[in-house]
Amino acid sequence: MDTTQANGRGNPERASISFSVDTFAREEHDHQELGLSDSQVLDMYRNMLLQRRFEERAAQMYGKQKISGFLHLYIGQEAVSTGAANAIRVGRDSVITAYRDHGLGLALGMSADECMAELFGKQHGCSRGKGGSMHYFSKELGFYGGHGIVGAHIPVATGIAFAHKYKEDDGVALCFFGDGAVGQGSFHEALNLAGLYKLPVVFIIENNQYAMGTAIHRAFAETDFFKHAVGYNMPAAVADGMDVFDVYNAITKQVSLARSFQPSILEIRTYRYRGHSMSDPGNYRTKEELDSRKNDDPIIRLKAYIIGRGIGTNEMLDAFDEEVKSIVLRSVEFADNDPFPELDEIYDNVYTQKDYPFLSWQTPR
Amino acid sequence: MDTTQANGRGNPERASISFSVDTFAREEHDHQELGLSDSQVLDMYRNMLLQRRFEERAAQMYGKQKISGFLHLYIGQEAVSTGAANAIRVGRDSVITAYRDHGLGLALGMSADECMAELFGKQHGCSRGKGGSMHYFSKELGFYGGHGIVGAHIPVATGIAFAHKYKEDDGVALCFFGDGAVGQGSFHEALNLAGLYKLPVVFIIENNQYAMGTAIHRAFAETDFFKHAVGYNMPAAVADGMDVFDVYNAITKQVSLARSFQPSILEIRTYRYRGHSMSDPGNYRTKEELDSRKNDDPIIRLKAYIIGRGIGTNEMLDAFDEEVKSIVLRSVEFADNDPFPELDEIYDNVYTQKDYPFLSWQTPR
Amino acid sequence: MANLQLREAIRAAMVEEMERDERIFLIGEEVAEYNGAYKVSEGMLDQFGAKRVIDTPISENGFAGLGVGAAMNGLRPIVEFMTFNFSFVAIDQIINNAAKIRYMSGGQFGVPIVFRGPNGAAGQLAATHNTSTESIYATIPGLKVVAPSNPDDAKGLLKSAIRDDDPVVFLESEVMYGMRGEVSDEADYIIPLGKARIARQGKDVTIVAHSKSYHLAMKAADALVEQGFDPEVIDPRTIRPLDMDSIVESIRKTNRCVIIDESNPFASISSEIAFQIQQHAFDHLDAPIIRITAKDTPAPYAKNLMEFYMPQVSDAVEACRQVMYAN
Amino acid sequence: MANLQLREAIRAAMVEEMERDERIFLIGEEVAEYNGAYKVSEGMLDQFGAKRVIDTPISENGFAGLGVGAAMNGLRPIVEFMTFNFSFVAIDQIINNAAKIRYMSGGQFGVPIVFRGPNGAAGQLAATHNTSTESIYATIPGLKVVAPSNPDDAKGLLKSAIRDDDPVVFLESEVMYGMRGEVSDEADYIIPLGKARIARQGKDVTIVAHSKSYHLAMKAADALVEQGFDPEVIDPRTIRPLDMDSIVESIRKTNRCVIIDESNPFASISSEIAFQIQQHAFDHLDAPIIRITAKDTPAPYAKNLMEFYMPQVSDAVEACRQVMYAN
Ligand SMILES: Cc1ncc(C[n+]2csc(CCOP(=O)(O)OP(=O)(O)O)c2C)c(N)n1
Ligand SMILES: Cc1ncc(C[n+]2csc(CCOP(=O)(O)OP(=O)(O)O)c2C)c(N)n1
Ligand SMILES: [Mg+2]
Ligand SMILES: [Mg+2]
Repeated sequence: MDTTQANGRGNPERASISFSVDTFAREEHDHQELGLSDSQVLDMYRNMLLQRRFEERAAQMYGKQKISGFLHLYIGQEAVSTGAANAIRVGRDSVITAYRDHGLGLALGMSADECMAELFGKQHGCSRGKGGSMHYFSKELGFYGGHGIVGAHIPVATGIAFAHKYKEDDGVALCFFGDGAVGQGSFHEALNLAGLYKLPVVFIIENNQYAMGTAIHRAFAETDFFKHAVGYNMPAAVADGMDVFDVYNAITKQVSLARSFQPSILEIRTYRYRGHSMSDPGNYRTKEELDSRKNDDPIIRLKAYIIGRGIGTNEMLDAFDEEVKSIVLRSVEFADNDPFPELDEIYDNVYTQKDYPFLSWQTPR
Repeated sequence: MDTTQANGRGNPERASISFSVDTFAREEHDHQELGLSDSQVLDMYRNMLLQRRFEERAAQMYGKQKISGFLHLYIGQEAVSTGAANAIRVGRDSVITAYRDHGLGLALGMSADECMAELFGKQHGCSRGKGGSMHYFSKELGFYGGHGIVGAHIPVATGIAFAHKYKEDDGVALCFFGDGAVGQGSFHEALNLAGLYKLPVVFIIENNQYAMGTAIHRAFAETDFFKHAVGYNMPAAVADGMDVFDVYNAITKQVSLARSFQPSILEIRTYRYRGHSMSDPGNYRTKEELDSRKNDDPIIRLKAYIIGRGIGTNEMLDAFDEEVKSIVLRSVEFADNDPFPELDEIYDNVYTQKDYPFLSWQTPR
Repeated sequence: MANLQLREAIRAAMVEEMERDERIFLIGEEVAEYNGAYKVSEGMLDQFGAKRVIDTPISENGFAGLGVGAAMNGLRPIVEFMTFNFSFVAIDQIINNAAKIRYMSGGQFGVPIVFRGPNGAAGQLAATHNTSTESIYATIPGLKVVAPSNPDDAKGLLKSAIRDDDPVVFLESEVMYGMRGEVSDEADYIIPLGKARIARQGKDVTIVAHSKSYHLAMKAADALVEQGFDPEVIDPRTIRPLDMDSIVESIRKTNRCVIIDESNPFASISSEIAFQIQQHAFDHLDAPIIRITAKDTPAPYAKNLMEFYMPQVSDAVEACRQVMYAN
Repeated sequence: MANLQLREAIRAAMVEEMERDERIFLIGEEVAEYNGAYKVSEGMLDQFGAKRVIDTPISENGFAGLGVGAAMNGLRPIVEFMTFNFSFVAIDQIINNAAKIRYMSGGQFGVPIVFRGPNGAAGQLAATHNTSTESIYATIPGLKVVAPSNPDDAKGLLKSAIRDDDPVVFLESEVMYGMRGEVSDEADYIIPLGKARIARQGKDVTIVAHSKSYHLAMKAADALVEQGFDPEVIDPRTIRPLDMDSIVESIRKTNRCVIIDESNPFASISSEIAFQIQQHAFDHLDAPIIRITAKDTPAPYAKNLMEFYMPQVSDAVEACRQVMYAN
């Protein structure tokens, strides 16, 4: 804009600037029009259920002290992980998220066994028991973690995208983070870098309305987070995270932008049903609010769609549930029987070299 | 905005959002309509000249190795400091800036003596020789520095403003920083905090088009920096930094917003004539660009205004120049004669206590 | 005397000081409406209102800097980090601003601020949530660093820290928040920064340990006593300035030293204490100093690895026996 | 052999490695079009193009994180900090991400990255522009820390660092960039990380000093030789891992040690070296180790104060005489 135009005496002139945002709405989707087959829809349902049952069981195991440290459940947000995993080429594209990472891991295709074993801190956990709940990784599936410092993985996502572009491998990076991360400088630095270098990345704000006990309006001067796109000359979109088709549709669109090196912001509005972590009673929200949100359960919604469209029957879906529950139960058994890491493994992977000379500093010789 | 509205099948709906920015333009100002008296205008002129001559002399003293370390000259940007200092209640309001701080210090009323002595690293320097060029401070004048880490003083400004509000002392904080600082996360965290807590602060981007050798378009996805205001639900304004009235007018308006606890962004477009610091030959810009900008010199512009309006005569302004030059010369003499700090002073002001037990760690006893 | 949890003692210090001085406020993530992630600030919002007990967005760099500015402009902020692991995104504000502004301004602007919150290990939280930051902060001139081991010290030291005119890094422990102890209820209960506490007098070996490690030291001491030894235990309480007078005096008596610290070992507190002991009590040392620290690795998640990672009582006992040539 | 400035040697290492391996790129403020704030990367943009030599906005946290992500996804970034003072705004990326991701991912994702740039004092730049960061980075397991004192070492060590599969913090010196020295021009000139260099053999006292302080040590050694003493000088070159074998071996011979390091002293490299010497060579030490460091204050601006702040040759000579009981 030109700031040198004359406007006379004292009073500023108001210039108006406008921008637009793509809104993906929830109603009236047709999976076929979105390019999804019936069996894909059923797979999505089954996987959402797997995520749900896995975490319900994990919560129980936490109560039994089989799992320790922090455990952040994703329950309520499964449409986001599932819509996303179906919108990319798993293994060739890349995904990174914060500590609330079980849902995405399972959606991408990690096994319940390796996921549960990680929570138990066992040898065949996805991170060999080193990472725990907050630090799932799967190199094979392009899952770059699982990160514990709020906001800190967002610049890392730009680097993953940078490497995709550098290697010309046609990959894109999806970067998930919570509404809380929007307050971190790292988010903003990453947006500018991605916009400047035209990196193949989608910044996906999983706005579940709360960061721990803090409702978004208590932490942000502006709660329409997608508006930050204006400051980075970037497209923005907003989608409904309780509807898996909506998420799928939105991520598909933003991924295709990314694939042509146009980064963007996608704000997905969702909700978590459980406390922030196992120790959080969630007193900062009313029972009414929670109940009304639970009525909007993404799994129930998808079930209604499947039945309504005749894609599947109630019996079929019930059978899925049984199947998934037994997968989860077996994963608990697997994790329980899996041995703890050997004590010597504590020194593995600090560095690439096995014989890195740090031990000698500690013990007299 | 409501994201749940239906829009059917696959295609997102585009919602348009608009916001406005106040543009302060340079032409046709009348100082009386802006509430400035003739003698104020003359004072402004004199002070701009003081800043200019002070720095020209400092550059010379740097060549003579009387001054060391970094020396960042403000030459070309004097309308910004001067417009600002005249738009606030010096001593009751607060000002903070980055390392390019001589101009603001002098505009606020610091003496050439204490400023030059600081550059010489002498006892009666404004920071007792501890800070040097980048770290001018004047508690009396509400000048909170002089800061060397790009962007890091911006959150500090929110704290200064926070204290004004907390103490209910009706003060506001002006926070100056370069275009380069917009890339730092600290800028964004500060904006959100100020917007959220409704702090009396104006964030003033001195956009001189370059951060060191980097032109803004090579560092930013969006170079209309004021647009970041959208992400913080904050008013934005843009002003011409080569016109002191324009700056004065814009800052006056934004300060009055701040005084009623509405923080805002003010982008001031300006230019520095010299290299980034003394060691920078400035090869990243053309001679043509530089020359065309020099034709827009804020001091020459103000001089033309003063003469044109009959506020002062050429002789008068020449006399100012002589006066200012001799002030600067005397400051060099002052600084030269001022003793270095005593060696023992190295331990002063590390902590408040004089006898803080750190010396003993270093020498055997 | 009141019997208080560590969290209650910390709260009592803050509450008493805030009642005394209007300029003090508490700011941090979840400190107000949530009553603190670890309930340290429980009830403080009710007592002091939203003006003085302030929730923040997740913007550590931003609100640490806000604290610095507020301190420069006449207030006395207490900035809570939910844990000190998250202080790394704010460390520039602590190292370059809080610690140096008094100096760089030639004494014009002070920064009376307390950065406080839990530090160090707290169970199986894995590598990013397990850092002991004391050696990093203590290496910075301009900062003071405090790390109490019990409720009484915490209260007296925190009150000192809040009254201090310079920036103080006050390191607590999540796993100790529930630990109880007798706490003075004097209104002006102040423990000066920089004074160690001789927790147990003895003559055979000096064990130096702060914060959580102090308790490990006391258990090791008990075991040693049963074995017929007479160990001295020193809790430095303040890391910077470090009360080397007390430590050196003890070494002159016992001639042996074991340091327990759950930090990673390299260039840490234990290194510094050893440097200074050899400097100031060279001729009094009859055996090499041994340190018992966390393993020199990031913290693992798995339960068995994490136990192995942390200093153990048995290691400490063994180390003491070794410096006493009792094996 | 070529006679190169330190900056040229560093550049040569980067250029040779980038010619060898397409995955390596250089990123940082002013590294490309400006040819480097200190001309270290001069000509590299011309040679490698904008794809591999990349200017950044002033966003250290952002581009350090970008480097970490790129390294996880198969590239080998060299991230330049204009100075390491500015690494504090990025330190979370270094400490929590670069250093720990290999560990936390159970070895799945490595982070082969070099963070490099000038460190420590560079004249009268005042407190925010003067920090020696080696002890802060070296305390972190998962990192390696290198700090060469001359062009030849710089080249060989930087090539090692770039080839290393783990994150390396490579600390240079602004005031040494123009310093010249003979440098090997072997294509594969590699100096392994973690091996000290015995710069001068001697038998009377061991002086340990890295980077800029090494040159001070050599001057002190010259003065001592004139006085009839025979000092040994060790340049550790790598701070983490520290080659204690070489240091301890030397102490066993000389029985005395002086450490010179321009860092602030508390919990620093000198503390660690002293800890380890007393641990591994207790019976061989005939005098307390003395360290000569920067004053334990922020760095002042004034010329005289800044000189006083920094370690001096005369202090080092005096310290050596003292540990040799030559006074
Ligand atoms: C830098 C940092 N500060 C604070 C924390 C503690 N913390 C963990 S999760 C969390 C809330 C994050 O909320 P949000 O980003 O909305 O994600 P959600 O939990 O809702 O998925 C906080 C404050 C942290 N891990 N890292
Ligand atoms: C965190 C940090 N990174 C890098 C630097 C080095 N540096 C000093 S000034 C500068 C350029 C800043 O440009 P801008 O903010 O536009 O201010 P200007 O110099 O134009 O006034 C840089 C990169 C620094 N001081 N701090
Ligand atoms: Mg959230
Ligand atoms: Mg600029």
